[in-house]
Amino acid sequence: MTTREITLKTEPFVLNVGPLHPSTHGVYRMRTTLDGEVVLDIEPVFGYLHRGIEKLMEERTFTGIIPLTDRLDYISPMSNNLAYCLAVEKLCGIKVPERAEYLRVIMAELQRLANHCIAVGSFLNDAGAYFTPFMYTFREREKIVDLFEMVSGQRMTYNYMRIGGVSQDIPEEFLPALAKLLDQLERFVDEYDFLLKENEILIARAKGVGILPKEVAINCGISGPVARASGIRRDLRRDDPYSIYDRFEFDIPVGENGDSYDRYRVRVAEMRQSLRIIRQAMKDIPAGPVKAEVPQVVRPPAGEVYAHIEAPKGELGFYIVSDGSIAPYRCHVRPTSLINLTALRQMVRGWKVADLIVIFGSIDITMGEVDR
Amino acid sequence: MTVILKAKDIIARLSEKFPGCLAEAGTDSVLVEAAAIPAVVQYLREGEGLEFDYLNFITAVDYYQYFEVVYHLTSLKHNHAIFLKTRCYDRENPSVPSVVGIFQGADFQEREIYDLFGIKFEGHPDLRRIFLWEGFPGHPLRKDFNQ
Amino acid sequence: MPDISPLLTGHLPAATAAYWPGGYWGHWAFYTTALITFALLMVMGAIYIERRLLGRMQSRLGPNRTGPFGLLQPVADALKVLIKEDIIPQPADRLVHWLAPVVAFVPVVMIFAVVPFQKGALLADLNIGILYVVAVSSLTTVGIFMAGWGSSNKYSLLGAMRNVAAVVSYEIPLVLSILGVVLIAGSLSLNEIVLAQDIPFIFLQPMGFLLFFMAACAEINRSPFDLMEADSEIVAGFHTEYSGMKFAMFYLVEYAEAIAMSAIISVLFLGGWRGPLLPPWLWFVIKVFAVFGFMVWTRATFPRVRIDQLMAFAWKFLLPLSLINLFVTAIQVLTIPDAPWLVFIINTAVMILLVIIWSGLFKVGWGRVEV
Amino acid sequence: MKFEHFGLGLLKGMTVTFRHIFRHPTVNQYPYQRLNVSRRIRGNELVWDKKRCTGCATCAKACPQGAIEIVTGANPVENRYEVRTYRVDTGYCIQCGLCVESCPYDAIFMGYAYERAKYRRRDLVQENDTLLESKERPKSGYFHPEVAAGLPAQTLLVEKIVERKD
Repeated sequence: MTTREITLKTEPFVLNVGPLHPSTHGVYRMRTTLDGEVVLDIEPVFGYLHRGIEKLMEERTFTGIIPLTDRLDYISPMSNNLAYCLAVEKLCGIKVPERAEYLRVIMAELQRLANHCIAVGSFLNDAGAYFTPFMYTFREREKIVDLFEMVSGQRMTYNYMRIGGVSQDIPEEFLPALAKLLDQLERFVDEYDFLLKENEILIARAKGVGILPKEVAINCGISGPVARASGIRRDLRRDDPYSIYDRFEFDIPVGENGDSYDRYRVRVAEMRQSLRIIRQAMKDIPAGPVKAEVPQVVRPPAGEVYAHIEAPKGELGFYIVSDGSIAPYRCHVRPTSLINLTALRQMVRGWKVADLIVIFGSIDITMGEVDR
Repeated sequence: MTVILKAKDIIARLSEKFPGCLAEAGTDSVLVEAAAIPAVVQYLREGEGLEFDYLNFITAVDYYQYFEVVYHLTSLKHNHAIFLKTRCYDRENPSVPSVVGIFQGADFQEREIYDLFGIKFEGHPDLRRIFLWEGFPGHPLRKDFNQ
Repeated sequence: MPDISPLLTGHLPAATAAYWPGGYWGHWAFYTTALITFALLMVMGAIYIERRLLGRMQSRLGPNRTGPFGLLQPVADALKVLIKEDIIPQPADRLVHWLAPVVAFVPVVMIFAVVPFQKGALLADLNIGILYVVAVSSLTTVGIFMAGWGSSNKYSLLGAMRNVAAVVSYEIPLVLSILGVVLIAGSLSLNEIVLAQDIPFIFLQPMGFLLFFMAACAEINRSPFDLMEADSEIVAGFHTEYSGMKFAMFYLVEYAEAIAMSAIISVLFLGGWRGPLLPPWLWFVIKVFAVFGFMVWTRATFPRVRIDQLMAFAWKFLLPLSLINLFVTAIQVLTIPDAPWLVFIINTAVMILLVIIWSGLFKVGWGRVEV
Repeated sequence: MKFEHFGLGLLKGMTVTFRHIFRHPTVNQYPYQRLNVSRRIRGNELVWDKKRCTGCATCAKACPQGAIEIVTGANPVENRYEVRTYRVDTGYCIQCGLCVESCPYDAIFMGYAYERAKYRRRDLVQENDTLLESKERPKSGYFHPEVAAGLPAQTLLVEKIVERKD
């Protein structure tokens, strides 16, 4: 009996993942070319949330820009505020009071916790855990957001930092609540690890999936937890200390393989380090003013400046060109999320559709920052 | 602490290799002739003691007379950084050589600059508008852009 | 009008239709009506339990506004979908798109025909009952594939393809793990199987239970094998393009399948309607909901597997283990048919040993394809 | 992929979800249960103090959205300089609070109320007397600690959720 080879004619097809898709974290769109379930190629399409923030910045006063920065990476507005204020302070040469520096560090680290809560929660949700990790992490984020509401009066767009400090001092019930929060968060991180760290299905889905080699990560300008998961030991809090980060003790968690699981683990480890930093900052927060004497309308000298911070998603920088007027001549945001997406195409090729979602989720982007 | 290298030192180091291409644009930024950008970036990336292997960002500024494209490079190994600048004076059809071949991270950022400033990056493999749709009139971040 | 008082007291006459008022047709009419009512009520209960339990596991409340404790939530949901607009996509294959929910729904109700609710209380005491269940339950796939194809949506098609692949593979371990039970009980009739369970078969067939539960989860697309409607990947899978009543049908199918499988599991492994003190039908309902609650629990905890892992799990993990289980059971039935506790000890030990060994051996690779 | 932990990782996760059944749910059933918002909340509407306002328009300059419009003029009858119109387009307002911070005379406050949705867009443009403090629109303590002291304390989730000690 002879065997007859039967070959079916197949052809790749194009699937639009997004802009309205449950797990594209906003309005990201990928034109995905599929061969059955295998991703052959993706072509990212941006711009659905483009609001022209950089153009708007050119028309506002230096203080009036701060609410705009809230709307860049709307998951972590405190970090955006901090980066922008640092840039303007560097330009004007303003010295920030001690207490304000400590408050800024506390806020930035709380923001990192809140951001990583969302990042790991939605990553696991993308992996298919039916909303449970998502709900747990959102519950914890809610506690943090409560504190932000207490100090700044808003739950999303905090607009808390000002050029030369922070807008107002913390209310007296803030520090006790923070201490309670840190205790609860520590227990939560442990429990969360217990929930899914050793879960076989999660390991199968994420370990070894979407490996980002170190060289590619450097070449693509990847930063933040994604870069650290690939083994790049770069953290601006350590390498280019801004504010008062050189006073605190903390470790930089680094992954080994650079896969999705490592990115998830690095984020959880960073949450623990953030808790450590907040504890140290809480212990020796001094009394005093929270804002330097800065005029209502800031008028920096002509010149240009670049200040960057380690935002939860990576290196967030503001490049400001001033011509000596009350508004910047040009203000460029280094978009962490956009640059982190550069390597996505290399990471997902050859994986399945399900992996595409997991890898994309593990990068943790915000469309507000990608499109601006 | 990331050290921003002084423009003087860089120029002194690179001037014999790239004669006439470099100038000081400020204490810590080097002005490079547009045509020499890929070669300079390549050299900065691989040169002994320089090793600027990380491209922080690329952006552009419109100064009416010319467009200035700014590159910020960092060396992860030596933890030092540098600002490179290049200018193109042609307003109608400005163009700068692309560095995508050297730094893949420049991909989306060059597309963004092309979209919002209209600066063409020669040699970019996929130079299309990124945020705005094809056919959008004008380039919004130019100073003379009028809706 | 049949006399329903025996139903309430729990003393139903035997299933032989001849004794019934109205003879064969009276029996048929009563049980058909009762079954469909029962299935729908159970589905409503299942939806309520799933939403409430899932809510509590996720640190929220779940629906609690409609009626006492939100008990009327399924009714409200049903009313809502009934009055919703029915949208058919323009390029869809209209006939297939319309037929799909019906084709998917009918087999699920048919499963209930052979499920014994208490002694003798079943529509058809088929002597090949379990074979019938397996045969009928996989027919739903046809409806789902029709839905995926007829919608002319790529997401739907992906979901439908995944479903067909999953069901075809998981039929085999499903049937093989049933065979152990059949060997012990000595009959294919579900009624006989229940009557044979002086000790619930979960003790005699622990591995059979485990394998059957996992295979059943995959068969009915419950988490972690809910690939065909993986909401984070392919939006809603095969029912992306369905709305209104047709969507409600698919929703119904999903839960009716889950209830049917829970019923089969409780019949095969948990002793069906048998239990002390409480009336038999109540025992049956409790067991069904307990099994269903376990499914909800897994859904609340686990991430979803990938399609190649799903296949590998069926062929490399479930299939060999179910074969070994069948083999071990066959030997036990031959050699020690009258020593249930010895069988229990041996089988539990075998299960633990095999799961540990196979966990080490089992590999699915990383799933990347060079392109 | 291997089952490195023999399925124990799965079981561990299941214990966590099971434990959550017995915990206090995090849900707040909004219209029936209300939490106290922050004393500094930047609520929906601005509250304007007519007596204190001098019409200097510092707030209008500070507003990044340009949502505040002030018309001033001389009042020859009473022989003083007065604010004729103080108009806020709440539809443009982003509740950033910069106007409150900039006001040198403490004449403008953020609103403490938050359920102030309108059906008509024209209702969003508020001026003069509609902007004054009333029972429905109290002042918020944003940038005004003396106002904050009189408001109820914020309900915090950290204190509301009493987790059982493990």
